[in-house]
Amino acid sequence: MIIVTLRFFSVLREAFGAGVAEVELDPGTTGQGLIELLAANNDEFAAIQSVVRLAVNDEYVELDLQLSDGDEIALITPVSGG
Amino acid sequence: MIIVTLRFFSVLREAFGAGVAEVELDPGTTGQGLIELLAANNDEFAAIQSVVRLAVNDEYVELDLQLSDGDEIALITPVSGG
Amino acid sequence: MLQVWIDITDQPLNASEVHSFLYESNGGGVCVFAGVTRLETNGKISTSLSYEAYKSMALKEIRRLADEASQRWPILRAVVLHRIGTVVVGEPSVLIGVATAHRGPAFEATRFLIDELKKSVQIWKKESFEDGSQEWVAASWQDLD
Amino acid sequence: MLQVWIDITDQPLNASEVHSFLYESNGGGVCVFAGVTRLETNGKISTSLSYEAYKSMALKEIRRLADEASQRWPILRAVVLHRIGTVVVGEPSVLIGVATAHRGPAFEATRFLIDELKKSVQIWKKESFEDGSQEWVAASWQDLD
Repeated sequence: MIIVTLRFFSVLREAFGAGVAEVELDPGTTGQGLIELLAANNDEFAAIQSVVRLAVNDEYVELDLQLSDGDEIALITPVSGG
Repeated sequence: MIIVTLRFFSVLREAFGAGVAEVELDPGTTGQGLIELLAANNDEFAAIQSVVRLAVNDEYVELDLQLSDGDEIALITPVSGG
Repeated sequence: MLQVWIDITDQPLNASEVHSFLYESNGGGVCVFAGVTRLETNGKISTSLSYEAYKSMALKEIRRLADEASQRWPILRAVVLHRIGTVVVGEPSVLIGVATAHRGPAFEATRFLIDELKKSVQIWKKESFEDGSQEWVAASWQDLD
Repeated sequence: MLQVWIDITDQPLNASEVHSFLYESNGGGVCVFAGVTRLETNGKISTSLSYEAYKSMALKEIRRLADEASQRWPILRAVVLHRIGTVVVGEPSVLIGVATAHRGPAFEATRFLIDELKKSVQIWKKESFEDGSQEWVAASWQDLD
Protein backbone atom coordinates (compact mmCIF):
# COMPACT_ATOMS: atom_id res chain seq x y z
CA MET A 1 0.00 0.00 0.00
CA ILE A 2 1.03 3.61 -0.50
CA ILE A 3 0.00 6.55 1.62
CA VAL A 4 -0.82 9.93 0.04
CA THR A 5 -2.03 13.20 1.47
CA LEU A 6 -5.14 14.76 -0.06
CA ARG A 7 -5.89 18.49 0.11
CA PHE A 8 -9.42 19.79 -0.33
CA PHE A 9 -10.54 23.40 -0.79
CA SER A 10 -13.81 25.34 -0.89
CA VAL A 11 -16.71 23.09 -1.99
CA LEU A 12 -14.60 19.96 -1.73
CA ARG A 13 -13.35 20.85 1.74
CA GLU A 14 -16.94 21.18 2.83
CA ALA A 15 -18.00 18.04 0.95
CA PHE A 16 -15.34 15.95 2.69
CA GLY A 17 -15.55 17.82 6.00
CA ALA A 18 -11.79 18.36 6.15
CA GLY A 19 -9.04 20.22 4.36
CA VAL A 20 -6.48 17.44 4.64
CA ALA A 21 -6.78 13.65 4.65
CA GLU A 22 -4.30 10.77 4.47
CA VAL A 23 -5.44 7.78 2.45
CA GLU A 24 -4.02 4.36 1.66
CA LEU A 25 -4.06 3.38 -2.00
CA ASP A 26 -3.07 0.28 -3.92
CA PRO A 27 0.34 0.69 -5.57
CA GLY A 28 -0.17 1.72 -9.19
CA THR A 29 -3.31 3.72 -8.51
CA THR A 30 -3.64 6.55 -11.05
CA GLY A 31 -5.09 9.99 -10.64
CA GLN A 32 -8.21 8.78 -12.42
CA GLY A 33 -8.39 5.80 -10.07
CA LEU A 34 -8.23 8.14 -7.07
CA ILE A 35 -11.01 10.31 -8.47
CA GLU A 36 -13.23 7.28 -9.04
CA LEU A 37 -12.54 6.04 -5.53
CA LEU A 38 -13.51 9.38 -4.03
CA ALA A 39 -16.59 9.66 -6.26
CA ALA A 40 -17.78 6.24 -5.13
CA ASN A 41 -17.65 7.39 -1.52
CA ASN A 42 -18.95 10.97 -1.78
CA ASP A 43 -21.98 12.08 -3.79
CA GLU A 44 -21.08 15.75 -3.75
CA PHE A 45 -17.66 14.97 -5.17
CA ALA A 46 -19.21 12.60 -7.73
CA ALA A 47 -21.45 15.42 -9.00
CA ILE A 48 -18.52 17.66 -9.89
CA GLN A 49 -15.71 15.17 -10.49
CA SER A 50 -15.51 16.07 -14.19
CA VAL A 51 -14.20 19.57 -13.45
CA VAL A 52 -11.67 18.56 -10.81
CA ARG A 53 -7.98 18.89 -11.67
CA LEU A 54 -5.27 17.07 -9.80
CA ALA A 55 -2.05 18.70 -8.68
CA VAL A 56 0.71 16.51 -7.28
CA ASN A 57 3.31 18.31 -5.21
CA ASP A 58 2.01 21.67 -6.50
CA GLU A 59 2.06 20.82 -10.20
CA TYR A 60 -0.97 19.90 -12.29
CA VAL A 61 -0.73 16.32 -13.60
CA GLU A 62 -2.47 14.19 -16.19
CA LEU A 63 -5.02 11.79 -14.76
CA ASP A 64 -3.15 8.71 -16.00
CA LEU A 65 -0.18 9.49 -13.74
CA GLN A 66 0.53 6.71 -11.22
CA LEU A 67 0.58 8.11 -7.71
CA SER A 68 3.54 7.54 -5.41
CA ASP A 69 3.91 7.01 -1.70
CA GLY A 70 4.18 10.38 0.06
CA ASP A 71 2.57 12.40 -2.74
CA GLU A 72 0.70 15.53 -1.72
CA ILE A 73 -2.35 15.62 -3.96
CA ALA A 74 -4.52 18.73 -4.26
CA LEU A 75 -7.98 18.43 -5.77
CA ILE A 76 -8.56 21.71 -7.57
CA THR A 77 -12.00 22.90 -8.65
CA PRO A 78 -12.46 25.90 -10.97
CA VAL A 79 -10.99 28.94 -9.26
CA SER A 80 -12.90 32.10 -8.35
CA GLY A 81 -10.45 34.51 -6.73
CA GLY A 82 -10.02 38.20 -7.36
CA MET B 1 -10.30 103.03 -23.56
CA ILE B 2 -11.09 99.69 -21.97
CA ILE B 3 -9.03 97.95 -19.32
CA VAL B 4 -8.53 94.17 -19.39
CA THR B 5 -6.55 91.78 -17.19
CA LEU B 6 -4.09 89.45 -18.90
CA ARG B 7 -2.98 86.16 -17.37
CA PHE B 8 0.26 84.49 -18.44
CA PHE B 9 1.48 80.98 -17.61
CA SER B 10 4.66 78.92 -18.03
CA VAL B 11 6.70 80.16 -21.01
CA LEU B 12 4.55 83.27 -21.41
CA ARG B 13 4.74 84.15 -17.74
CA GLU B 14 8.51 84.01 -18.03
CA ALA B 15 8.50 85.87 -21.36
CA PHE B 16 6.47 88.74 -19.90
CA GLY B 17 8.07 88.54 -16.45
CA ALA B 18 4.69 88.49 -14.70
CA GLY B 19 1.65 86.25 -14.31
CA VAL B 20 -0.88 89.07 -14.39
CA ALA B 21 -0.95 92.39 -16.19
CA GLU B 22 -3.58 95.10 -16.71
CA VAL B 23 -3.56 96.74 -20.11
CA GLU B 24 -5.52 99.56 -21.76
CA LEU B 25 -6.92 98.80 -25.18
CA ASP B 26 -8.86 100.77 -27.75
CA PRO B 27 -12.57 99.95 -27.65
CA GLY B 28 -13.34 97.35 -30.33
CA THR B 29 -9.97 95.61 -30.05
CA THR B 30 -10.32 91.94 -30.97
CA GLY B 31 -8.49 88.93 -29.62
CA GLN B 32 -6.39 88.94 -32.78
CA GLY B 33 -5.64 92.61 -32.23
CA LEU B 34 -4.45 91.90 -28.70
CA ILE B 35 -2.17 89.11 -29.91
CA GLU B 36 -0.64 91.36 -32.56
CA LEU B 37 -0.10 94.09 -29.99
CA LEU B 38 1.67 91.69 -27.62
CA ALA B 39 3.74 90.18 -30.46
CA ALA B 40 4.92 93.62 -31.52
CA ASN B 41 6.22 94.22 -28.01
CA ASN B 42 7.69 90.83 -27.11
CA ASP B 43 9.85 88.68 -29.37
CA GLU B 44 9.40 85.50 -27.37
CA PHE B 45 5.64 85.85 -27.60
CA ALA B 46 5.89 86.67 -31.30
CA ALA B 47 7.76 83.41 -31.92
CA ILE B 48 4.95 81.25 -30.54
CA GLN B 49 1.89 83.44 -31.10
CA SER B 50 0.43 81.02 -33.64
CA VAL B 51 -0.18 78.34 -30.98
CA VAL B 52 -1.64 80.67 -28.33
CA ARG B 53 -5.34 80.33 -27.54
CA LEU B 54 -7.31 83.02 -25.82
CA ALA B 55 -9.73 82.36 -23.00
CA VAL B 56 -11.97 85.18 -21.82
CA ASN B 57 -13.46 84.73 -18.38
CA ASP B 58 -12.41 81.05 -18.38
CA GLU B 59 -13.89 80.14 -21.77
CA TYR B 60 -11.95 79.76 -25.01
CA VAL B 61 -13.00 82.36 -27.57
CA GLU B 62 -12.55 82.94 -31.28
CA LEU B 63 -9.91 85.50 -32.14
CA ASP B 64 -12.39 87.81 -33.84
CA LEU B 65 -14.21 88.41 -30.54
CA GLN B 66 -14.23 92.05 -29.49
CA LEU B 67 -12.84 92.40 -25.99
CA SER B 68 -14.78 94.18 -23.27
CA ASP B 69 -13.81 96.37 -20.36
CA GLY B 70 -13.09 94.20 -17.31
CA ASP B 71 -12.42 91.00 -19.28
CA GLU B 72 -10.02 88.52 -17.74
CA ILE B 73 -8.01 87.18 -20.65
CA ALA B 74 -5.80 84.10 -20.31
CA LEU B 75 -3.20 83.39 -22.95
CA ILE B 76 -3.01 79.60 -23.14
CA THR B 77 -0.12 77.76 -24.76
CA PRO B 78 -0.29 74.01 -25.47
CA VAL B 79 -0.70 72.20 -22.16
CA SER B 80 1.70 69.63 -20.71
CA GLY B 81 0.25 68.47 -17.40
CA GLY B 82 -0.03 64.93 -16.09
CA MET C 1 15.74 44.24 -12.96
CA LEU C 2 12.09 43.28 -12.41
CA GLN C 3 11.05 43.62 -8.80
CA VAL C 4 7.88 41.82 -7.79
CA TRP C 5 5.98 41.94 -4.51
CA ILE C 6 3.61 39.00 -4.16
CA ASP C 7 1.62 38.00 -1.11
CA ILE C 8 -1.44 36.06 0.00
CA THR C 9 -2.40 37.28 3.44
CA ASP C 10 -5.22 37.36 5.96
CA GLN C 11 -4.35 40.97 6.82
CA PRO C 12 -6.04 44.04 5.27
CA LEU C 13 -4.34 45.18 2.07
CA ASN C 14 -2.57 48.53 2.24
CA ALA C 15 -2.92 50.63 -0.92
CA SER C 16 -0.49 53.23 0.36
CA GLU C 17 2.33 50.68 0.64
CA VAL C 18 1.53 49.41 -2.84
CA HIS C 19 1.78 52.89 -4.31
CA SER C 20 5.05 53.61 -2.49
CA PHE C 21 6.59 50.36 -3.71
CA LEU C 22 5.66 51.19 -7.29
CA TYR C 23 6.77 54.84 -7.10
CA GLU C 24 10.22 53.69 -6.01
CA SER C 25 10.74 52.18 -9.45
CA ASN C 26 11.23 55.76 -10.72
CA GLY C 27 8.95 54.86 -13.62
CA GLY C 28 6.56 57.49 -14.87
CA GLY C 29 3.38 55.40 -15.14
CA VAL C 30 1.80 53.49 -12.26
CA CYS C 31 -1.50 51.62 -12.56
CA VAL C 32 -3.16 49.96 -9.57
CA PHE C 33 -6.26 47.79 -9.63
CA ALA C 34 -8.29 47.02 -6.51
CA GLY C 35 -10.96 44.34 -6.50
CA VAL C 36 -13.43 45.35 -3.81
CA THR C 37 -16.27 43.42 -2.20
CA ARG C 38 -19.33 44.73 -4.02
CA LEU C 39 -22.56 45.52 -2.18
CA GLU C 40 -24.87 44.01 -4.78
CA THR C 41 -24.41 40.99 -7.03
CA ASN C 42 -27.21 39.82 -9.29
CA GLY C 43 -29.74 41.73 -7.22
CA LYS C 44 -28.70 40.18 -3.90
CA ILE C 45 -27.14 42.27 -1.13
CA SER C 46 -23.78 40.93 0.00
CA THR C 47 -22.26 41.43 3.43
CA SER C 48 -18.86 39.89 2.77
CA LEU C 49 -16.77 37.58 0.67
CA SER C 50 -14.62 34.88 2.14
CA TYR C 51 -11.51 33.69 0.31
CA GLU C 52 -9.59 30.44 0.62
CA ALA C 53 -6.31 29.74 -1.16
CA TYR C 54 -4.07 26.80 -1.85
CA LYS C 55 -1.29 29.12 -0.90
CA SER C 56 1.83 27.33 -2.11
CA MET C 57 0.42 26.69 -5.57
CA ALA C 58 -1.31 30.08 -5.81
CA LEU C 59 1.93 31.94 -5.05
CA LYS C 60 3.74 29.96 -7.75
CA GLU C 61 0.99 30.69 -10.25
CA ILE C 62 1.02 34.41 -9.45
CA ARG C 63 4.78 34.51 -9.94
CA ARG C 64 4.37 32.73 -13.27
CA LEU C 65 1.82 35.35 -14.34
CA ALA C 66 4.14 38.18 -13.28
CA ASP C 67 6.97 36.61 -15.28
CA GLU C 68 4.72 36.28 -18.31
CA ALA C 69 3.63 39.91 -17.98
CA SER C 70 7.23 41.06 -17.72
CA GLN C 71 8.04 39.26 -20.95
CA ARG C 72 5.19 41.05 -22.71
CA TRP C 73 5.63 44.55 -21.25
CA PRO C 74 8.65 46.57 -20.02
CA ILE C 75 7.69 46.30 -16.35
CA LEU C 76 9.87 47.98 -13.72
CA ARG C 77 7.93 46.79 -10.67
CA ALA C 78 4.80 44.74 -10.12
CA VAL C 79 2.62 43.97 -7.11
CA VAL C 80 0.04 41.22 -6.67
CA LEU C 81 -1.54 40.95 -3.22
CA HIS C 82 -4.55 38.78 -2.45
CA ARG C 83 -6.35 38.70 0.84
CA ILE C 84 -7.83 35.49 2.27
CA GLY C 85 -10.45 35.11 4.97
CA THR C 86 -13.41 37.45 5.30
CA VAL C 87 -13.46 40.68 3.29
CA VAL C 88 -16.45 42.90 4.06
CA VAL C 89 -18.20 45.20 1.59
CA GLY C 90 -16.02 48.16 0.64
CA GLU C 91 -12.71 46.46 1.41
CA PRO C 92 -10.29 45.20 -1.26
CA SER C 93 -9.63 41.49 -1.69
CA VAL C 94 -6.97 42.00 -4.31
CA LEU C 95 -4.50 44.76 -5.13
CA ILE C 96 -2.52 44.56 -8.35
CA GLY C 97 -0.18 47.22 -9.65
CA VAL C 98 2.46 47.78 -12.28
CA ALA C 99 5.04 50.54 -12.77
CA THR C 100 6.46 51.22 -16.22
CA ALA C 101 8.37 54.12 -17.79
CA HIS C 102 5.27 55.25 -19.73
CA ARG C 103 1.63 54.74 -18.90
CA GLY C 104 0.30 52.50 -21.68
CA PRO C 105 2.04 49.27 -20.63
CA ALA C 106 1.18 49.89 -16.96
CA PHE C 107 -2.55 49.82 -17.79
CA GLU C 108 -2.21 46.82 -20.10
CA ALA C 109 -0.10 44.70 -17.76
CA THR C 110 -2.30 45.44 -14.74
CA ARG C 111 -5.38 44.42 -16.70
CA PHE C 112 -3.62 41.26 -17.85
CA LEU C 113 -2.66 40.31 -14.30
CA ILE C 114 -6.14 40.66 -12.83
CA ASP C 115 -7.79 38.90 -15.79
CA GLU C 116 -5.37 35.97 -15.60
CA LEU C 117 -5.44 35.78 -11.80
CA LYS C 118 -9.18 35.22 -11.93
CA LYS C 119 -8.75 32.38 -14.39
CA SER C 120 -5.90 30.41 -12.98
CA VAL C 121 -4.78 31.29 -9.45
CA GLN C 122 -5.84 28.69 -6.87
CA ILE C 123 -8.12 30.89 -4.78
CA TRP C 124 -11.84 30.39 -4.13
CA LYS C 125 -14.53 32.83 -3.09
CA LYS C 126 -17.65 32.32 -0.99
CA GLU C 127 -20.34 34.98 -0.89
CA SER C 128 -22.32 35.81 2.24
CA PHE C 129 -25.64 37.60 1.74
CA GLU C 130 -27.61 39.74 4.14
CA ASP C 131 -30.34 37.07 4.28
CA GLY C 132 -27.78 34.80 5.96
CA SER C 133 -27.24 32.55 2.96
CA GLN C 134 -23.78 31.64 1.72
CA GLU C 135 -22.54 30.13 -1.48
CA TRP C 136 -19.26 29.32 -3.20
CA VAL C 137 -19.05 31.33 -6.38
CA ALA C 138 -19.67 29.03 -9.31
CA ALA C 139 -16.85 28.97 -11.82
CA SER C 140 -15.67 26.92 -14.75
CA TRP C 141 -12.35 26.22 -16.39
CA GLN C 142 -13.75 27.47 -19.69
CA ASP C 143 -12.26 30.91 -19.15
CA LEU C 144 -8.85 29.29 -19.20
CA ASP C 145 -8.33 28.94 -22.94
CA MET D 1 -25.34 59.42 -8.34
CA LEU D 2 -21.87 60.16 -9.71
CA GLN D 3 -19.53 61.42 -7.02
CA VAL D 4 -16.39 63.17 -8.18
CA TRP D 5 -13.41 64.37 -6.17
CA ILE D 6 -11.38 66.92 -8.09
CA ASP D 7 -8.50 69.01 -6.81
CA ILE D 8 -5.45 70.95 -7.90
CA THR D 9 -3.16 71.34 -4.92
CA ASP D 10 0.37 72.16 -3.87
CA GLN D 11 0.23 69.42 -1.23
CA PRO D 12 1.50 65.83 -1.71
CA LEU D 13 -1.14 63.53 -3.16
CA ASN D 14 -2.42 60.80 -0.86
CA ALA D 15 -3.05 57.48 -2.59
CA SER D 16 -4.59 55.97 0.52
CA GLU D 17 -7.33 58.61 0.63
CA VAL D 18 -7.98 58.11 -3.08
CA HIS D 19 -8.45 54.37 -2.60
CA SER D 20 -10.73 54.86 0.41
CA PHE D 21 -12.91 57.34 -1.47
CA LEU D 22 -13.28 54.89 -4.35
CA TYR D 23 -13.90 51.85 -2.14
CA GLU D 24 -16.80 53.68 -0.50
CA SER D 25 -18.69 53.50 -3.79
CA ASN D 26 -19.27 49.81 -3.01
CA GLY D 27 -18.34 49.06 -6.61
CA GLY D 28 -16.32 45.96 -7.36
CA GLY D 29 -13.68 47.39 -9.66
CA VAL D 30 -11.33 50.25 -8.79
CA CYS D 31 -8.57 51.46 -11.09
CA VAL D 32 -6.08 54.14 -10.02
CA PHE D 33 -3.44 55.75 -12.19
CA ALA D 34 -0.47 57.66 -10.76
CA GLY D 35 1.74 59.79 -12.95
CA VAL D 36 5.11 59.90 -11.22
CA THR D 37 8.16 62.07 -11.83
CA ARG D 38 10.43 59.81 -13.85
CA LEU D 39 14.17 59.66 -13.20
CA GLU D 40 15.20 59.59 -16.84
CA THR D 41 13.67 61.30 -19.88
CA ASN D 42 15.30 61.07 -23.30
CA GLY D 43 18.56 60.08 -21.68
CA LYS D 44 18.71 63.05 -19.29
CA ILE D 45 18.48 62.58 -15.54
CA SER D 46 15.66 64.59 -13.97
CA THR D 47 15.58 65.84 -10.40
CA SER D 48 12.05 67.21 -10.37
CA LEU D 49 9.12 68.49 -12.35
CA SER D 50 7.42 71.75 -11.56
CA TYR D 51 3.76 72.27 -12.45
CA GLU D 52 1.81 75.46 -12.95
CA ALA D 53 -1.95 75.59 -13.49
CA TYR D 54 -4.57 78.08 -14.55
CA LYS D 55 -6.57 76.70 -11.71
CA SER D 56 -10.07 78.01 -12.35
CA MET D 57 -10.10 76.90 -15.96
CA ALA D 58 -8.27 73.63 -15.27
CA LEU D 59 -10.81 72.63 -12.62
CA LYS D 60 -13.66 73.33 -15.03
CA GLU D 61 -11.97 71.30 -17.75
CA ILE D 62 -11.35 68.36 -15.41
CA ARG D 63 -15.01 68.40 -14.38
CA ARG D 64 -16.02 68.43 -18.03
CA LEU D 65 -13.80 65.38 -18.66
CA ALA D 66 -15.30 63.57 -15.68
CA ASP D 67 -18.80 64.32 -16.96
CA GLU D 68 -17.86 63.03 -20.39
CA ALA D 69 -16.39 59.87 -18.89
CA SER D 70 -19.51 59.28 -16.82
CA GLN D 71 -21.62 59.49 -19.96
CA ARG D 72 -19.47 56.84 -21.63
CA TRP D 73 -19.02 54.44 -18.70
CA PRO D 74 -21.17 53.51 -15.66
CA ILE D 75 -18.96 55.31 -13.17
CA LEU D 76 -19.84 55.23 -9.48
CA ARG D 77 -17.04 57.48 -8.26
CA ALA D 78 -14.12 59.25 -9.89
CA VAL D 79 -11.07 61.09 -8.59
CA VAL D 80 -8.78 63.49 -10.44
CA LEU D 81 -6.08 65.14 -8.34
CA HIS D 82 -3.21 67.15 -9.81
CA ARG D 83 -0.34 68.54 -7.84
CA ILE D 84 1.25 71.89 -8.66
CA GLY D 85 4.64 73.21 -7.62
CA THR D 86 7.72 71.03 -7.39
CA VAL D 87 7.33 67.24 -7.58
CA VAL D 88 10.58 65.35 -7.06
CA VAL D 89 11.51 62.03 -8.67
CA GLY D 90 9.42 59.16 -7.30
CA GLU D 91 6.48 61.33 -6.23
CA PRO D 92 3.13 61.46 -8.06
CA SER D 93 2.03 64.63 -9.84
CA VAL D 94 -1.35 63.22 -10.76
CA LEU D 95 -3.69 60.63 -9.25
CA ILE D 96 -6.72 59.55 -11.24
CA GLY D 97 -9.12 56.81 -10.22
CA VAL D 98 -12.48 55.36 -11.13
CA ALA D 99 -14.80 52.93 -9.34
CA THR D 100 -17.31 50.88 -11.30
CA ALA D 101 -19.38 47.79 -10.56
CA HIS D 102 -17.14 45.62 -12.76
CA ARG D 103 -13.52 46.11 -13.65
CA GLY D 104 -13.52 46.71 -17.41
CA PRO D 105 -15.03 50.21 -17.39
CA ALA D 106 -12.83 51.25 -14.45
CA PHE D 107 -9.69 50.60 -16.54
CA GLU D 108 -11.13 52.24 -19.64
CA ALA D 109 -12.42 55.37 -17.92
CA THR D 110 -9.20 55.88 -15.94
CA ARG D 111 -7.17 55.61 -19.13
CA PHE D 112 -9.52 58.05 -20.85
CA LEU D 113 -9.19 60.60 -18.05
CA ILE D 114 -5.38 60.64 -17.98
CA ASP D 115 -5.13 60.70 -21.79
CA GLU D 116 -7.56 63.61 -22.06
CA LEU D 117 -6.11 65.49 -19.08
CA LYS D 118 -2.76 65.59 -20.82
CA LYS D 119 -4.34 67.02 -23.96
CA SER D 120 -6.64 69.69 -22.64
CA VAL D 121 -6.29 70.60 -18.96
CA GLN D 122 -4.60 73.97 -18.44
CA ILE D 123 -1.52 72.76 -16.58
CA TRP D 124 2.10 73.16 -17.65
CA LYS D 125 5.22 71.23 -16.71
CA LYS D 126 8.82 72.34 -16.39
CA GLU D 127 11.60 69.79 -16.11
CA SER D 128 14.67 70.28 -13.92
CA PHE D 129 17.71 68.18 -14.75
CA GLU D 130 20.62 67.17 -12.58
CA ASP D 131 22.95 69.35 -14.67
CA GLY D 132 20.99 72.36 -13.38
CA SER D 133 19.19 73.08 -16.62
CA GLN D 134 15.44 73.62 -16.75
CA GLU D 135 12.95 73.63 -19.58
CA TRP D 136 9.22 73.86 -20.14
CA VAL D 137 8.02 70.66 -21.74
CA ALA D 138 7.28 71.34 -25.38
CA ALA D 139 3.75 70.49 -26.40
CA SER D 140 1.38 71.10 -29.27
CA TRP D 141 -2.36 71.29 -29.71
CA GLN D 142 -2.21 68.60 -32.37
CA ASP D 143 -3.23 65.93 -29.91
CA LEU D 144 -6.47 67.76 -29.36
CA ASP D 145 -8.46 66.69 -32.42
